[in-house]
Amino acid sequence: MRQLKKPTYAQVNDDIVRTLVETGPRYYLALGTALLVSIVLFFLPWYYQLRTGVGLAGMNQPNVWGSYLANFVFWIGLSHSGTLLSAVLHITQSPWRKAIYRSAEAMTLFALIIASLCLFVHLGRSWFLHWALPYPNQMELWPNFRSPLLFDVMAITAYLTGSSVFLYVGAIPDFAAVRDRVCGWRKNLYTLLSLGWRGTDMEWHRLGVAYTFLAVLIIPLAVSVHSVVSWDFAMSIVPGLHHTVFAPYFVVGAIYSGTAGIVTMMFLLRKYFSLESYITTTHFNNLGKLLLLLSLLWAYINMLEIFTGWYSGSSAQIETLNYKLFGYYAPLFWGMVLFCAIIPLALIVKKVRTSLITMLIISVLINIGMYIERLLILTTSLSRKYLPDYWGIYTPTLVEISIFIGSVALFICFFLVFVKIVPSVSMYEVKETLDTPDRRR
Amino acid sequence: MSISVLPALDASKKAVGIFVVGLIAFVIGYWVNRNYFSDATPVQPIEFSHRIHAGENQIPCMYCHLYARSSRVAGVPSVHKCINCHKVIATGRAEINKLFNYWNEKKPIPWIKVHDLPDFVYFSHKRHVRGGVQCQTCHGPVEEMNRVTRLASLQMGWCLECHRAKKVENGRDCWTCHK
Amino acid sequence: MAAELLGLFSHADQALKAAGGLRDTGFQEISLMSPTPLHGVEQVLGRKTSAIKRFTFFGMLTGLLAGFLLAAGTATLYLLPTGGRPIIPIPPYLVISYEVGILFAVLATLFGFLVSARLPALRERHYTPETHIDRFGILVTCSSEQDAERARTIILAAGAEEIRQLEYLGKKSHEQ
Amino acid sequence: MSDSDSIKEKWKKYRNPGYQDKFDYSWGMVIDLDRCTGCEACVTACQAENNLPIVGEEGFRSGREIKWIRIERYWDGEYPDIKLRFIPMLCQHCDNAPCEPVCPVYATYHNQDGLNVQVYNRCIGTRSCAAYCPYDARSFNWFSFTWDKPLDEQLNPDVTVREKGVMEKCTFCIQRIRQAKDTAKDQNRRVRDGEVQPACVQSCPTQALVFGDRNDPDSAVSKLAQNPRGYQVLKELNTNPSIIYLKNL
Amino acid sequence: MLNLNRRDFFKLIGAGSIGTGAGFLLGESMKNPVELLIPYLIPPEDIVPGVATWYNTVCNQCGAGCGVMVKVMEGRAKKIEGNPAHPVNQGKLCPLGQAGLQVLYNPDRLRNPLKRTGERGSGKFQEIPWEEALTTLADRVGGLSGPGASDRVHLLSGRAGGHLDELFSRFMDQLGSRSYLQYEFAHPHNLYLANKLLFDEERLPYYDIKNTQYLLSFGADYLTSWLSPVHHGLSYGHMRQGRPGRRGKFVQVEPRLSLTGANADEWVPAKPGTEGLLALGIAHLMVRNGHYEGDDQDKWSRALDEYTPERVSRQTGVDAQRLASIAEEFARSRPSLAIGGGTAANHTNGVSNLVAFNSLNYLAGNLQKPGGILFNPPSDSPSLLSASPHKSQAPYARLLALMERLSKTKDSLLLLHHCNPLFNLPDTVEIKAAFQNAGMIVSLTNFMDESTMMADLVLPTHSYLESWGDDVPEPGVGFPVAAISQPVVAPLYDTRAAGDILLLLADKIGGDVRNALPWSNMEAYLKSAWKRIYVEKGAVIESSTFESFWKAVLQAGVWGETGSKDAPGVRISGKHLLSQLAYEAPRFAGDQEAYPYILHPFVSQAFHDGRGANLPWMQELPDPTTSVVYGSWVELNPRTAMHLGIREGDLLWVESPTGKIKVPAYLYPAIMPGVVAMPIGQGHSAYGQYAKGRGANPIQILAPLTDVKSGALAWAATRVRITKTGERVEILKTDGTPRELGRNITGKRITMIPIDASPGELASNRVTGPNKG
Repeated sequence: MRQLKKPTYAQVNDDIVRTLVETGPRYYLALGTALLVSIVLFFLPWYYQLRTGVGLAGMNQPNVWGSYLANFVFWIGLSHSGTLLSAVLHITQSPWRKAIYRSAEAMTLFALIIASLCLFVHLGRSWFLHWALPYPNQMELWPNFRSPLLFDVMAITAYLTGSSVFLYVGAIPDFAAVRDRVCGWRKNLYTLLSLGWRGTDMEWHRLGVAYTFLAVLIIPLAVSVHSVVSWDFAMSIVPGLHHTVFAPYFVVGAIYSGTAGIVTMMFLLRKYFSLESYITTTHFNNLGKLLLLLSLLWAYINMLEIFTGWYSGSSAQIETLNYKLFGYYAPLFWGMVLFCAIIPLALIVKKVRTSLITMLIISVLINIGMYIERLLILTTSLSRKYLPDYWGIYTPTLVEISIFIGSVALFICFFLVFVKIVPSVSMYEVKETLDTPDRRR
Repeated sequence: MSISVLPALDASKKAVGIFVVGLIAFVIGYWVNRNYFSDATPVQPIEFSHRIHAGENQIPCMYCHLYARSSRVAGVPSVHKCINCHKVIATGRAEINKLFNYWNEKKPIPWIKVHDLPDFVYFSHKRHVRGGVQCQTCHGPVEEMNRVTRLASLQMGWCLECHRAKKVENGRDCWTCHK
Repeated sequence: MAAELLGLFSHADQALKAAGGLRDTGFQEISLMSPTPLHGVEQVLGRKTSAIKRFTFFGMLTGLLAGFLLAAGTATLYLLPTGGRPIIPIPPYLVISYEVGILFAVLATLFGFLVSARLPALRERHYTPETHIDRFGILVTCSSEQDAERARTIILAAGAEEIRQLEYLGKKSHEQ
Repeated sequence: MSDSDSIKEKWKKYRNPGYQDKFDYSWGMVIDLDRCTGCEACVTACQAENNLPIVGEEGFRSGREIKWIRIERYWDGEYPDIKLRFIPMLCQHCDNAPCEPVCPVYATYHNQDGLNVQVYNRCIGTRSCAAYCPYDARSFNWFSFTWDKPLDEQLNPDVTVREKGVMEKCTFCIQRIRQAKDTAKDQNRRVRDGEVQPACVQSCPTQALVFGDRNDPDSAVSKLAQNPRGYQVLKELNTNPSIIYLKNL
Repeated sequence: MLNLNRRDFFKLIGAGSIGTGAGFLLGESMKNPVELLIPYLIPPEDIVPGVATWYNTVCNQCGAGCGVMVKVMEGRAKKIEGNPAHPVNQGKLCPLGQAGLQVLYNPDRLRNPLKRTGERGSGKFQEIPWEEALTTLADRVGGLSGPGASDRVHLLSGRAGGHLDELFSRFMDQLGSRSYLQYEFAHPHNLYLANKLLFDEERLPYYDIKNTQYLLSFGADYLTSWLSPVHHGLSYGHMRQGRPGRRGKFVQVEPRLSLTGANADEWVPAKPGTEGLLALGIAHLMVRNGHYEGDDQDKWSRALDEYTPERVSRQTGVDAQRLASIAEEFARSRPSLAIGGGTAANHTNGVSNLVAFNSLNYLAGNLQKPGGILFNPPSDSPSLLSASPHKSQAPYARLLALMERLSKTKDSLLLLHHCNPLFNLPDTVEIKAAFQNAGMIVSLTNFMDESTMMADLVLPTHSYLESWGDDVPEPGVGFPVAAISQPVVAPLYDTRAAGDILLLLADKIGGDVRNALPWSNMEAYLKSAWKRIYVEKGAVIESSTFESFWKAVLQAGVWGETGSKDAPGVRISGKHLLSQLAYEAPRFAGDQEAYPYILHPFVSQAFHDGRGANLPWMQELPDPTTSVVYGSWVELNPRTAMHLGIREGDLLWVESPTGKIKVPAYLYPAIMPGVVAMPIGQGHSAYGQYAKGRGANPIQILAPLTDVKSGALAWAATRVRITKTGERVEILKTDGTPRELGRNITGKRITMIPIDASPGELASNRVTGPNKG
């Protein structure tokens, strides 16, 4: 990789505004296909399911939760690392986050939106979902705040607002920079978005303080969101789900799958928006180290969960363990262990961490493994509960697979629109890493 | 040059204006439908006037609606009961002829329901009549109505309010009113 | 008559030197516009700390209280006992109040930031696009003609590439 | 909960677990496994009484049968000394039911009759109650089922026909309980023991199922509950079910 | 704001109109659909809308004759419950009884008379009015009546109890034909004959399971299909837990564990057909150990000495030690009861087996004792007695004779009433020939079943909930009982009750037939019959006039002479026993090598003998022992299956000497290795959408062997061969893993404190009821 000449300030502005304004035919092609795929594979099957009933999915009596809930947990997982990564690294002042944190935060926001969409698809009668929101109504009925699902509702609204505020506040200076370079409807849009930001020292100082406070608030919020999502399962007395280790297990899983998601996105962003000079191999190197750390942590907690199950010795726990390790879903389980625990060990080698293609492959495999993990948590536990005569097998149907693929396409749609509306790399942060114009260090 | 948010707002002022007009129109349209096209007073196949029967002639409610004290449904009088009186009283009127047409063709009169609760609601006239609730509380002053109209909303909140006011035992338990 | 001077520099430390000079000679309304947040500008211009942390703190407090009240209050409006547990169980409602607490804190921080940074700017204020690309600008208001002359000399001494004389826009144009 | 109580009293009342300490009636059932022959008369009686849909061959293939009470069979031993044990499994109306706190919209809660009540038109179909129930006593309407033409004449008007997306379970034939309380109220007396019987209890040929009010000590259910053969299924989960099984000797 | 240009103005107008329109539509969409309130024309006096009325009638789904009450709201039957006043079922009911409403409201019910248009068996029919149907039938029947009519006019009915049976026989007598037969697959011919041979009482005694202490049942599946399942259910419940401190023991001897066997304390798998030998072995041990003190002790020991335990255990496969313990316990615990039925009574040696079982009862002294066998005292009103249909029930041999006469004589006429011989009889060549070239076949039925497909004229009948009739329960309840079935709802379609059809026919034929059957409809006929009973039993009945008596019986749904319960019992002597005592080995169709397995068909709980297959609730009722729904299966011992390389769901050819069917395999853990079991009931080729083309019918491949003595079909005497077809199909089951895996679900492992334990200890283990847990 030849070392690129460090861009000057002016070049930074030009590059990023160019990614914003010029939209080549390839972009429209990508956006068109993504939109088409998401409509055909997500909204049409969903509408069909709304008319005929959730029975289209493969769920049956004992395992009443299927891949829709796995989608929900997977997308919530993907949404975590964006904010966590940018918030944690902002507090630790690490320089290499500056180029990637904006798109990571955007990934958080859109993954959250897709997650709540998947929740709507999961519900049996989603047209009454508004009953789960605390609004005064003539029936004098309120949602049941004792339920972990209501923790979900509150946590996700808090996290949605939190991460969108965090993204917006960080992007105000960039909106101002773009405001001066564009015209027409974009000018009005960016003037409104930048709230008349002038870049005076007083504004910078206030921004710095506010941004740090938000970062400090977002981190516990993100951890609480995913432990609340794990409490949907851990609060039950189903033998496979009723473990106290579920909250940290889900949070680690979330960060792990989110970081892998970031690596994938970095690669695509770098390749198709020619941001080679901003997203450099050091980013991939550091992310690789982070992935290695998380994969070891995840493997440890997984082993921990199995160990506590085995140690309890109760017939229900042992049966769920056997079923998970050697039962109907065993190949999926061992595939997951291979993808999420064994392959990432290759990240120890620096050459692997810095070669982009292998990082992409490893991150995609990790995300596949994590999706399987979410699916297994549901199926291996729900299909074998306390009464052996009522055990059953769950296999996803075509409708569920198409809805998952549709949700990925929808995510790509959101992201493509984001890249054209909000500058995907934060200009003022990148400028900080460069030396001031023609000052020779 | 100088910078402020206002010029950008001006551009969108026109769009916001149009939206507000649309909103106001929406509210007006809804209000017009509710008040002038409401289904609270449907036109019945025979212009039966409660005011004449229950108001002036003081016929008690239970005379026609027999089962109000003994069953869930209050029951609507059979055609035979109408014929009993109208064989003799006021036989010439147009409406009474319509009644006799139905009777001669042996077809029941297809009355249109004014107070109709959804199917999942368990409402027992017996419990309310024996509980001392007057017919007028829910059906309104029927003895003054030429054409029966629905005054009460018959919504859940309205029922709950009365149950709380009257301190009905288990009044707020879901299965008291749901099936 | 009052006037505003805008000095553009190509380097951050030149702008800082100019700002220090102006500050020492008694100018009050100085603001330094830069494409990136500059460290050390507070000591030079002596800003007081922001009020944002009070917003966040009170936001968190009200949020915690509102969350608990929301959960406990609605449970008592329509008494539906579930699972043999009390109508107002503490553990679930703590989680709700925690979530609502953070939600209110985030919103309060945003509101605090907008208030303390005087955004959204409704009044016209001087601005040049270059300070968002690679130039550093010093904007100073001078009440009289000789003040303007004195400021001009200090800015030029610090090595400004360009100076513009702008007409005066509003009374308290660039307060803290 | 008259609003005359002071705030302090209210707070104390709201904070006591098992909020309704005194149930009007605490309906419970005793199932004598020594009498139960597994003939499934209760299953058909329940299906006839509560408008359970005909799920069709496809429904069974995808494991979506809707049964409020089912007979579970457990083999014991190998040929030739083998034994087949039957156990009727239905909603146990647990006193601390795991399915009630998890419903986000109060579609299921514990009413003053000690019953775990499922309100069909409040349910939004998250199905978490079915996931949480250790007895798998809940069935979900995956589709809106239809009845071929004259078969719908048989539908019981006292029980709603559920649409798709709604969870349903055994309600101890609450429409019969309401009917009995209605007549009892007319004669202003309490419901006598044995006056209200769910469809399964009324139809069980060997009288293995006994239903009654556990609050009144001399009801058949309370007496049978003292039987030393009595046990509760999955008692170690502390759901405190109101159905007591008598062991098959 | 006011600087509007033309475009903005139009935009405003557009927004305004769209807004009002949307508001209007929202209001419109929130309106409830218009519903009509239809009053009665003339209010019927007994119907209060919203309040249910209960009518008593008799269940006709099987032969037991339980009394039911039907909840009717606004003229629609809503629920069937047992009639608490009826002594047979005392308010209880079996699943088939509960599903009675689906017979009434079945979508596939025939609605008006049909005439065949295509050639016979094609199933093409054309609707004709009642008038035309009755006149054609009346002319045909009229022409055939007179001398020698018994070869030309035949009436084959399913079980028709009470005075309907009397009406049938009167009608046929008028036509001069004696060929009136009833055929029911599960009718216990052998049991009647055994009782006649031993106690010269050709009726079923009352098996008092309720008060017995030790019940030894040879193959009698008395909780699902044998005689009166609901009554036996009640007795079984009482035997187990009805008497504080005493719990009856129950041992079941059968090659395949049935639902009844599953509830036994001991399951004794004996080789099929050798149950009689087992009973004689037990008798031998009882007599040898001196448990029989009767005076002819030596005669008995001589008669029984050849049945030594070694020989018996070798031939039956039951080890001698177990044989001894059963004999010991059967003799010692008083009162004990031995019953036989199911496959044990339907081998070629069925009657001799039953004789052996009754010899056990005799030796243990159970005759005419509570807890043993009680013969009901005969009712002194002859018309009640005449109502028992057994005398017209035809064993298989007489049926074959009818089939031959049917196909031999030219333009013969077969009247079918609720009977489906093509399904319930093995399809041997005689039956097919009979149905092919019979002159005319007329079917009085509710549904288009296999035999009705071959009919030339189909007359749709009322279901049993819409028609009049009465019924005397066959095994009775210790005293004579009769119940009246009355219509509970107005008839749904333009159908007629079977009795009415015959009376209308009689009227149309005219002449002496008309004045022999002068009644206008079944109700009038029934009233006249019951008037005779009222006159005979005048002394006992309180109600003054016949009308009030009739109304009282309709109200109660049942009437019985309770007084005669303690009348002197019938004198039963065992004198014939010794002469009849003999064991002959069972014969099986098909030799051992070519057909290695013995087919063990069993009458299933939900379909009885196939009549319940068109009821959706019954198709959806999981089979009690295998939990299979919507299909049939063949049960194999897991070890033999593994040995043959068969897994669950493999489609197999089950081939007997006379035919073969394709059925999926089911590994049943509780069946003898040499035996293969199949449920009866599925495998219809035409019986409505729920039953058509589902599963296979084992009766088809049964060899037409008959019992040596009684001539009844020996449906347990067929050997079969199993071959794999290579295809696989998924058996629909509702069970996951039917093993408890140590989770104490059925309470096996709770520590049971004996009743007389010290109160303190008892308290700790007692499970307190109220919610304090």
